[in-house]
Amino acid sequence: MAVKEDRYKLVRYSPWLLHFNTGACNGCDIEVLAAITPLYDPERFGIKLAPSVRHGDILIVTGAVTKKAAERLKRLYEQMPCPKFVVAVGACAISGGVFAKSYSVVGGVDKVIPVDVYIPGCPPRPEAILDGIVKLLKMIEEGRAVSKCEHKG
Amino acid sequence: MSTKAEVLSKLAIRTEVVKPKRIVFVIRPEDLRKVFEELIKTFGPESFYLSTIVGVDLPAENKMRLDYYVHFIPEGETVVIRTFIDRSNPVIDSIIDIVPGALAGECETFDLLGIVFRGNPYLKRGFFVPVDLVQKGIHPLRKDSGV
Amino acid sequence: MTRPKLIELVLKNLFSKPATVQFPYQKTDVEPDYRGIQYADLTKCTGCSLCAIECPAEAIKMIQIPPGYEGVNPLNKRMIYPLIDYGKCVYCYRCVKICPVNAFITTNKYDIAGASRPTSEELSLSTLKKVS
Amino acid sequence: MAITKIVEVPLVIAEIPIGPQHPALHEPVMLKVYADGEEVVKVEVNTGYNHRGIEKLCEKNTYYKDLFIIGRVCGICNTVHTNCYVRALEYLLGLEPSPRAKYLRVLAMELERVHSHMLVNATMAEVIGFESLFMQIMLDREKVMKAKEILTGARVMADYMIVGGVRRDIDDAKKERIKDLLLKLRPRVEYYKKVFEEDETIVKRLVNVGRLKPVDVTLHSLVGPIARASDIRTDVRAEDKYDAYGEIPFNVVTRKEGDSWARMMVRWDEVLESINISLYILDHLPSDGNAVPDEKRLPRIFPAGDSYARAEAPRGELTYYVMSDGKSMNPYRVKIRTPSFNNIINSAFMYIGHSLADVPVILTSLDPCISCMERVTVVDLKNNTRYRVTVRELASGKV
Repeated sequence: MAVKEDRYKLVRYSPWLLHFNTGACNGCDIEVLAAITPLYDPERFGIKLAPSVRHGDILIVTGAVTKKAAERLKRLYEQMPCPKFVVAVGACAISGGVFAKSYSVVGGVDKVIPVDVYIPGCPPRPEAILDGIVKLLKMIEEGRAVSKCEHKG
Repeated sequence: MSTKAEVLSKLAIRTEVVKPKRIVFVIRPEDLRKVFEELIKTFGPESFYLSTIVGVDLPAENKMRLDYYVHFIPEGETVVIRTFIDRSNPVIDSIIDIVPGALAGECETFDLLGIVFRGNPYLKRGFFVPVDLVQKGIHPLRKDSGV
Repeated sequence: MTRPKLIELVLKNLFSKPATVQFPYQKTDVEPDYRGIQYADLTKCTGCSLCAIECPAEAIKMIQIPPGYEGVNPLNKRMIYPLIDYGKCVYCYRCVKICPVNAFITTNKYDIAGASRPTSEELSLSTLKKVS
Repeated sequence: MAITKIVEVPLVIAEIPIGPQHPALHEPVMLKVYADGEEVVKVEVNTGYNHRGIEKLCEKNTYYKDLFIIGRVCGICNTVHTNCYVRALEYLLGLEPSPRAKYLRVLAMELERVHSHMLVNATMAEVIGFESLFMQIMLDREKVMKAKEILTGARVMADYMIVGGVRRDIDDAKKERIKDLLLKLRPRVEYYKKVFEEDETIVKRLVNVGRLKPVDVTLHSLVGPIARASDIRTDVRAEDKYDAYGEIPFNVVTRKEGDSWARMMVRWDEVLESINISLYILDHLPSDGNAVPDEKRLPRIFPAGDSYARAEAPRGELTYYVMSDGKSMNPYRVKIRTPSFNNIINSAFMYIGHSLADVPVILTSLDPCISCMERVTVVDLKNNTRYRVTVRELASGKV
């Protein structure tokens, strides 16, 4: 139990974000990018873009999940260290949005990997993205968000 | 110095118009390479570029239509070279060795509509269509593809 | 860049205010007509389903108004209303523009992130009076 | 396939995939780079991670649903996409929007060009490791995003165009605020332009990297700022004079150098040009005519025929082909050819002969918008040595 607490502490202090585009229109991507710029400055919360999958704590997924990107997304999620959390940004990542009926789109992110926080919008404002991440951090602190890999033991 | 209309109408069967005011020269499919060779010879490679290749499936007439949109830079004018091919055997000569810019358009048209460009070594299936559709041999933009 | 100019720049930046907005403690100003979440005013809605047909993302579903509410538009014979799934909605406001009775209420609210996909159910039903 | 050739030629060929999860690229593209030591000998562009089947989706939905789907082809250049599609529909109908609507459309598109060009310049600064410049440009870019929010009601996805006009009008107070923001932005852009001209970090990394000759540009169908940086004077705004571009004075920016640096400089000059166009529009906005048509009364069925619209997107020439059969509420065929589709797929020859560190620089200087490309293909350069030499000579300008 004590080990588990410590692990969460690490996330609580400085969560590193990993951004993955599964077939978005770039609208969400540039807003995620805008959210890490000085005007909003998420480093106040210790949030930083991670250079590689192995360093990420929170996976930010943008875009409708295409069939080709779905395999990549799954592999990426498995490569992330525990504890890990997933944030779905934008209508496409949540449910497929306007592309839900297309032949090459699987649908939302939650059809492939478990999602902790949904941020609606097309695209959501940078404030909304920050708001979502801050909400996730609060959920982790209060123990409401449980990293899915913990259950395996 | 001959004009575009003169050069192209020599090989054209008839002319049409795509809105707004883009002249279409309908040619026979076997003349396609000749047209582009003629264009390069007359105007030089720096005066035009191949803008778009549009393929349309016409199951009612059992045909496929290919439009090559060529943009002439000095005049700022787009001219369409249109040709019809048989739907049951959609094969046409590739122009990739004359105009390398046709690469993207030809590969895409092959993937989406299944038109084979004879002489293009880069044609491949399954790089944009998901694997399950490729295995079924479906070309998604054909009207009877059912996707 | 020459050195005197650099010194000028350094001094200017030393005494200027930081550009950062202290979000979420300090709210940023959002335009009043920013396209935020929208919901149907059930006192006006006639249940014609045009918004559900026209929605490009198919985010609108027509569902029954639950019993125990009063003030529904009398033209709404079938007692249905548009339920917007904000997780699917792309905020294009096609439904707002196409509505024949202009029944949609628009807001500039955007911070609706959460652990589940929010819908417009609560907001829409709040336009009606609850009888219990 | 590459390995059999290595035996013949004594080269150590290492395969280095860049992406789809590369920190410098915020988009999924895979460049398979084959290198001999540090030198690139072959590049394959693998995409398809972003294919969403939009053209098929357009055939299955009505003309008006398509309008919003098409806005989501690309988030960065969405107003240009919708404008091009809407104009293709207007050509079919023979409809002309009011002068005020035309000016407002141009204003939205020019604001978008400003933010798109600033974004790619910022990304370039990040790619070459100039993090502080990236942060500075992104901070000033927020000004134009605010202007866009005031005009269209959303920061990115404007959904601003409709057949016959625009979807919301502006009043004098909004006009003043947009003008104020643009006037604040202009000196900053001039400053950044100077930084890109003078700063040694940038000049050393960009000059003479990825040089393109005019003849390669036209043969490989490269469009937009890439063509203009190689002294090819092509700009759809000046050629087709669509919407209000025929009445607004502006210059077509061209440069002679043709390298990555020239491409970035063309973009900075275009930003200044776009700010001038926007300010001109705000001063000369016509007041006659209703800019906002009633969406409930627009025609549902379009007359049979086909139309072909072109527009100058931030990345180059964008074309839409729309075919209607005159009977159904859905289009018969919609063909989208985005500028990145040509610029990325056809440009694999540019990397040959450069070092590995230059690959992201060249790719960024092409302004990759992968979602725009959205359809896919593979580009394969022959890896036979004889061909490699000719391609290298091509890239270094010897042929």
